[in-house]
Amino acid sequence: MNNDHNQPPAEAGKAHMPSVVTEGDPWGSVPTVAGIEPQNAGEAIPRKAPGRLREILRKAWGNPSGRVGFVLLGLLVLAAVFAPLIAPHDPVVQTLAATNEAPVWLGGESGYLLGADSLGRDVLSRVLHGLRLSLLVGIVAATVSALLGLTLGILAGWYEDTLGKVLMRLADIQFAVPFVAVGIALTAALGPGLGPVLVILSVWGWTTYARTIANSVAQVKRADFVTAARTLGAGTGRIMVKHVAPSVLAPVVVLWSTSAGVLILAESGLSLLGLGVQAPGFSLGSMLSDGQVALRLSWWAVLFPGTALLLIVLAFNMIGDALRDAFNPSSSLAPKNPELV
Amino acid sequence: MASTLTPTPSPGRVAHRVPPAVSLEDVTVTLPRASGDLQILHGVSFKVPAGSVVALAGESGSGKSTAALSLMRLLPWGAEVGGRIMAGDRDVAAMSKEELRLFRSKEARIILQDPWSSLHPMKSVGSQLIESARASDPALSKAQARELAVETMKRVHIPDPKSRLKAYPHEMSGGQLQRVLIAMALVARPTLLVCDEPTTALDVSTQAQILELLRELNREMGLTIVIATHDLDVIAGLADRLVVMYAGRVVEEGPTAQVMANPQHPYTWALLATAPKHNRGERMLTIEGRPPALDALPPGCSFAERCEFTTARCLETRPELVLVDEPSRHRTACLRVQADQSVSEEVR
Amino acid sequence: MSTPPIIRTGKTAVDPTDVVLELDEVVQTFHGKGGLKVHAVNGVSLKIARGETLGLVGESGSGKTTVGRAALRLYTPTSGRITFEGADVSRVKGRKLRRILRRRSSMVFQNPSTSLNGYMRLGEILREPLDVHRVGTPAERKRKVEEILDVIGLDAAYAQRYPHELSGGQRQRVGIARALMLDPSLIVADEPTASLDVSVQAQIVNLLEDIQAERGLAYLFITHDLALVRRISHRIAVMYLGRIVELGAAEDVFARPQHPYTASLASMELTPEHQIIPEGELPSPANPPPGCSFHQRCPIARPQCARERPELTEVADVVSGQPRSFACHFPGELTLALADERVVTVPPPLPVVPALAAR
Amino acid sequence: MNILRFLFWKAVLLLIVLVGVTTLMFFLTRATGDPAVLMSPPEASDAVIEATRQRLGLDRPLLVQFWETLVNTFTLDWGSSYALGSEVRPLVMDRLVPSLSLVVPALVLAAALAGVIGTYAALHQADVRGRFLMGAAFVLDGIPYFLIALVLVLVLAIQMGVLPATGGDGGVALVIPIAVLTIQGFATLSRLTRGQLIDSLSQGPVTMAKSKGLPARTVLFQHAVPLALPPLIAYLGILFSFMIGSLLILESMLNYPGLGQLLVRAVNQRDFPIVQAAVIVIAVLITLVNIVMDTIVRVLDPRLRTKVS
Repeated sequence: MNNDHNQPPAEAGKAHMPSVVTEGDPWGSVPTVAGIEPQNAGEAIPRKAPGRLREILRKAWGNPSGRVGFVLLGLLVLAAVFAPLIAPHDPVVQTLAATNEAPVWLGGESGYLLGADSLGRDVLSRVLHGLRLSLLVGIVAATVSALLGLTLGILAGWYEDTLGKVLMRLADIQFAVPFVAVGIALTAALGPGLGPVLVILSVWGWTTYARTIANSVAQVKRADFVTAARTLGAGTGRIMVKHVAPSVLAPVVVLWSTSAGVLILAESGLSLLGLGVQAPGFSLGSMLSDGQVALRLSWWAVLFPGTALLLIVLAFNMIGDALRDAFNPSSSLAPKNPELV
Repeated sequence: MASTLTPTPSPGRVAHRVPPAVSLEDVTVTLPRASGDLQILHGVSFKVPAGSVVALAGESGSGKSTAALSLMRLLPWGAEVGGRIMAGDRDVAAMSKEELRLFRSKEARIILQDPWSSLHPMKSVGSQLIESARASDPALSKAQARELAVETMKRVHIPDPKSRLKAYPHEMSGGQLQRVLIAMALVARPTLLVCDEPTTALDVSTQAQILELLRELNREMGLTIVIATHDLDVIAGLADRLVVMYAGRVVEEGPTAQVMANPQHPYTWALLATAPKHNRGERMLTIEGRPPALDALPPGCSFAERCEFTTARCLETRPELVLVDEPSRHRTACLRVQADQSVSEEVR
Repeated sequence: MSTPPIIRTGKTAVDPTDVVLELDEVVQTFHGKGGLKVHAVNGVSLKIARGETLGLVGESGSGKTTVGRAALRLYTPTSGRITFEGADVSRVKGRKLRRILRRRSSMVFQNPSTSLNGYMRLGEILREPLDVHRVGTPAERKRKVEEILDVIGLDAAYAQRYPHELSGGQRQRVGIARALMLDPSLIVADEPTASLDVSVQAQIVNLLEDIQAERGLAYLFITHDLALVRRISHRIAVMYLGRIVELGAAEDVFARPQHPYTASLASMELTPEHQIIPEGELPSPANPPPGCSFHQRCPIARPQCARERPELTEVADVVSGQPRSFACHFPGELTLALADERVVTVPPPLPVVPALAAR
Repeated sequence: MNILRFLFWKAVLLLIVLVGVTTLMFFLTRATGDPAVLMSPPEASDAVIEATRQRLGLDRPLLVQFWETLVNTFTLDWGSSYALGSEVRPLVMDRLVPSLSLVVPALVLAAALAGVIGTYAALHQADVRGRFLMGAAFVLDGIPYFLIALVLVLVLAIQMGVLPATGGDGGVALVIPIAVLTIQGFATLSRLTRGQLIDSLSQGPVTMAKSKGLPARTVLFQHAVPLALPPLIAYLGILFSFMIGSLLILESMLNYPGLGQLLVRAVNQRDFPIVQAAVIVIAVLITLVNIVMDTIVRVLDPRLRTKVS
C-alpha cells in the first residue's frame, strides 16, 4: 500500500518516488521526458534554481567554457555591429576580375583575405555583413519565442488541467510537423523573404519553452512558498508575477541561449533553399546557398560563412551549457570517474 | 533443503560463523570538490565488537553517514580514504576490487535511508532478492534462491511473501520496502549490517517495527549492526554502544545507557538535553550557533564556540578522545571533562 | 501517576469559549486517478481557542496536513463548516476570504528552504503580507520588518539577504516572522521543526512559545513528534485515517490514553519492551476498512470493532476532570507501563555555570 | 488492459495530430493566396483563372473545401497534383521509402555510436580521453548539418572523387546523407547518454547494486543503464523528427529523390495537394515513431504500467 494517492501535495510528497518519466495525463504528449525537450539536447534542465540570475551569470562566467562562449559571442556581435567599419570591401560589389579568387594565403592575387565568391565579391566582407542579419534573426526570434513561450508556459502550468491541456495538444500537433516543412510551406505561400522567416521562427519556438516552463510551473505552483503567499492573501496575478515567473527564469535563460543557435541555423537552412532573405540582402545562410553552386571552384565562399555559423552556434551552446551547469547544484563536485565496484 | 537455506541459524552454524569485529582507525575521508577538496572525516576511530549494535549519532554534517558508508567503502566517486577500516584482520580500505566485491557480497550489507530510492524501480522485488542471494552464493540455483527469498521475506515479517516477489518497488509502502531491503541483506547471510538512517523516512510506528526487527536479528542471529542516526532516543533501546560525532570527529563513545544517562561531552549532553523528550524545564534548553563549516574547522575543539563550558584552552587545543571510564571503555574528547576526571582520580 | 509534571512556559490561560477556529464535520475529498475518491479528511470537528495550542498528531496519510490546509481554506471543503472568529468561511471567496481569513491567519511550513522564495530578499519576503493587504505606508512597512527581525533575533541588515545565505534555523525563524507580520490570531504550523537538527528545534519551540505568551495567538500544531507535541500543546487531537480518534488535554491523553492507537503512540516514548507496536500498516484512505478503521491493527479488537464504527464520545477525565473525547468501543483497556518511563533529565558533564542556570 | 488504454489514447493523439496538421496546412496554403492565380501564368486572362479554379474545385465555399480535405485525408484520397496532374498518393508514397532509408539507418547508427561513446565518456569523465570525446561531440553538435554535408561533398566527391557530388545511384547516393544525419544525431545523443548515465550511476539503486558485491558489468548494464535508458529512448523520437527536418534540406541540396526534395519542389511550383500530403505523411510518421518510443519506455518502466494499489 502506498499513501501516495492524489492527496494534497504536502503529504503526497512524503511518499516520494523518483520519477524519470512524467506521466501527467493519458495522452502522454509526444516528448514525455521531463527536462529533455526538442532543440535542447545536452543535459536535462534543472527545474529549480538555487540562486538568482546575477549569481548564475557570475557562475557561468567563472566556468572556462562559459567564458569562452561569452567572449566569442561578444566578438561576433562586435564584428557584426562594426561590420561597415572593418569590412575591407563593399560586400555587394562584384569584381569580375576577382571571380572565384582564392584567399590571399592560398595564392590569391587580388588580396582578398578570405577569397572572393563566384560573383567576385569579397568573402570576408560578406561574412562580416552576413553576421548582422544572422545574429539579428537569431536573437530577435529567440527573444520573441522566449517571451511567448514564457507567457503561455506559465498559463499552461498554472491552469494545467484546462488551458494547459489544450496548449500541450497544440504543441503535440506542432511537434509532429518539422519546422522546416512549415517554414518551406509558409515562405512559399507568403513569398520568400526575411519577414516571413522571422515570423515563423518567432512563432514556432514557443513549444520548447512552454513545455519546460509548464512543467516547472506545475511544480512551483505546489511549492510551499506559493502556498505561503496564498495563505497571506496574495492573488493569482501577484503570485504569477512575483513568485512563479522568477523561479522559471532559469530554464528560460538556458533555452534562450541554446535556441538562438538553433534558430540561426534554421534561418540558414531556409536561406539555403533560397527561401530566406532575398538578394541584394544576404545572411550567412544565403551565402552558403550562393556558394554551394560553385563549390568546386571556390569552396572558401562556403566554408568561411559556414565557419562563422559554427562559431555562433558554439558560442551560444557554450553559454547555454555553462548556464545549465551554473543552475545545477551538483556541478560543485569535481568530475571523477564513476566507480562500478 | 529449506532448512539449510534459511537464514535463521542453526546452533552449529553460529559456532563457526563468528562475526569479526569491525573498527575504524583514524579514518579520514576527503571528497573532491570543484573548489578544492573537502575533508569530511577528520580522523575517526571506534570499534564495533562482534555481535553488538553500535550507533553513530550526530546532526547533519557530522560525518556519521560517511563513517557508516566507509565501512563498506561505498563513498562517492573519487573519495579519498585514509587510516584503516578493519573488518576482522582485513583492511577494507586496502582491499582489491575483487576482495571488496566478495566482502560486500558475502559479509557486509547495507540499508540506506530512503527505501524509495534504494531499490531498482524497474526490477521486481523478487528478482532483486534473488540477485542478492546469488551474489553471495553463486552455487544457488534460481529456484533455491527464490525459496531463500521467500523464507527471508517471512523472516522479516512481510505478509504473503510469494505474491510479493512479483511486486515492483513502487507498489509497496516505505515500511514494506525497508523490510525488503533488510531481506535483501539477509539473504546473503552477512555478518555485518550497516544501516544509514534506516528509519528516518518512516512513520513512528513503522520506525518502531523496523527497529524491533533489527533488534531481533541482532539477538537471534548474532548480526553485528552499525546504525547511523540523528535521533538518539530512537536507537537507545537497540544500540549497545553509542558513538557521538560532531564536525567529522568522534566526541564521545561508550555504552549507550551510560552515555545517555551520564554524558561526558558537553555536546552529547546538549544533544540529549535539547530533545523535547528530556527538555521539560521552564524553557527548552538550546544550543546556540551552528556547527562549523567542514573546510574551516577551528584549531581547538570544534564545539567550543557553542559550548556552555568553554575556556580559553578549548579554543586553542584540540582535545583527543580519551578514556574516562576504564571498565566500560567510555571515552570523551573534552579537555575540561578530562581534566576534571583526572583531578577526581588523583583525589581518589 | 508517576509522570513528572510538565511545566509549560508561556502557557496562556485559555478561555475555551473564546473560539478562534472551529471545524464542524469537515470532509475533504480528493479525486485520484481512475475516478478514485480519497477521503483525506472524513468528518473532523475541532475547536481552537484564543491563545491555545492544539497539537494534531498522526502518521503520514492520516490527513493531519489536509486538516491544517483546509482550516486555512487552501481547499474548499467537500462538506462541513469552517468558522473563523465567528464568521463562516467555508465557502467565501476572493476579497471576502482575504479580509476575514487571510488577513488574520497564516501558516508555518515544515521545510524552511522551500517555504521561502529564494529569489526574494528577506525584506521583500517579510513585507509581502503588508503589501498584499496594503497595511501602512512604505516607511511603516519597513519599520515593521525591522521590528519583526528583532523579535526573531536577526539583525536589521538581514533584510537585504537572500534565504540561501541563512542557516536552516534562521530560515525557519524568518518563516515564523512572515507568519506574524499581520498579527494573526491563528497560525497553522505544519511540522515546523521536523526538518531541523535537534539542537535547532528547541530554539524554534522557544520562539513559538514566547510569541504565544506575548501575543495570545492560537496554534494548530501539526506534528508526528510525540514528545514535542506533548510539551507544546494545551490539547492534543490524534488523527487516524482521516478521522480524529482521540482529543483531550495533552497530559490526560498521554497519561491515560483511551484509544488503543493513542496508547500505541504514547508507548513509543517508553523502553522497547513496553512499546505497543501496531501490526501491519496504515490502510489506504481510498479504501478504508469497515467499522473502526484501526481494528485490523488493534491489539484489543473484537468482532464488534469490524462491524460498527465507534463515534467520538466526550467524557470528563477521571483525574483532571477536563473534557476529553475518543472513538473506541473499549476505551482505556490498553494501558501504559508508565512506571518504566526512562529518566528524562540528563545531568550535564560538568557543574552548570550560573549563567546557564539563569537562561 | 492498461496497455490497451494507453494505446487507445495514443490513437486519439494521432487523430488529433492528423486533424490539426490538415487544418494547419489547409489554411496555411489557402490563406496565403489564391492557388488558381498562382497556378496560372501571369498573363492569363480572368476566364482562364476561373476555369482553373473550377477545375480544381476552388470555387466552392471554403468550409466545404475544408471538410472535403479533412475527409480526404482520412480516406487517403489526396487528390491529384496541380502541376503533374497525376495522383498524389503514389507520388508521395514512392518518395517515402528513399527518405526512410536515410533516416532509419542514421537513427540506428547514431544510437549505437552514442551508446558506446556516451557510455565510455561517462565512465571516463575525468580522463583526457573521455573529455576529448565530449569536446569533440560538443563541436560536432555545433556544426550545422548542411555545412557537414557541404564539407563531405567537397572532400569525398570533389577532392577525392570517391563519391558522386549529387544524385548518384543505389547505395552510393546514401552515403553522404546518412553520414550527415548520423554525425548530427550521435553528437547530441552521446552527450545526453553520458549525462544520463553519470546521473544514474550516482543514484540509490546503483549504490545498492554495488553494495551487493555484484560484478562491475552487472552493475553497469543491469542496474545503471536501465535507469538511464527511458529518457534516451524518448529522445530518439525527438531525434527522428529533427532528422526528418534536416532531410528536407539535405535532399534538395544533394539532389536526392526523397520526400524532402518532392516537398521543396512542390512548394516552388505551388503544388498544394502534394505539399499537404507530404506534410501529413511526415507528421504521421513522426507521431508514430514517438508513440513507438513511448511504448518502449512504458514497457521498460513498470512505474508507468501499474497503478499504485
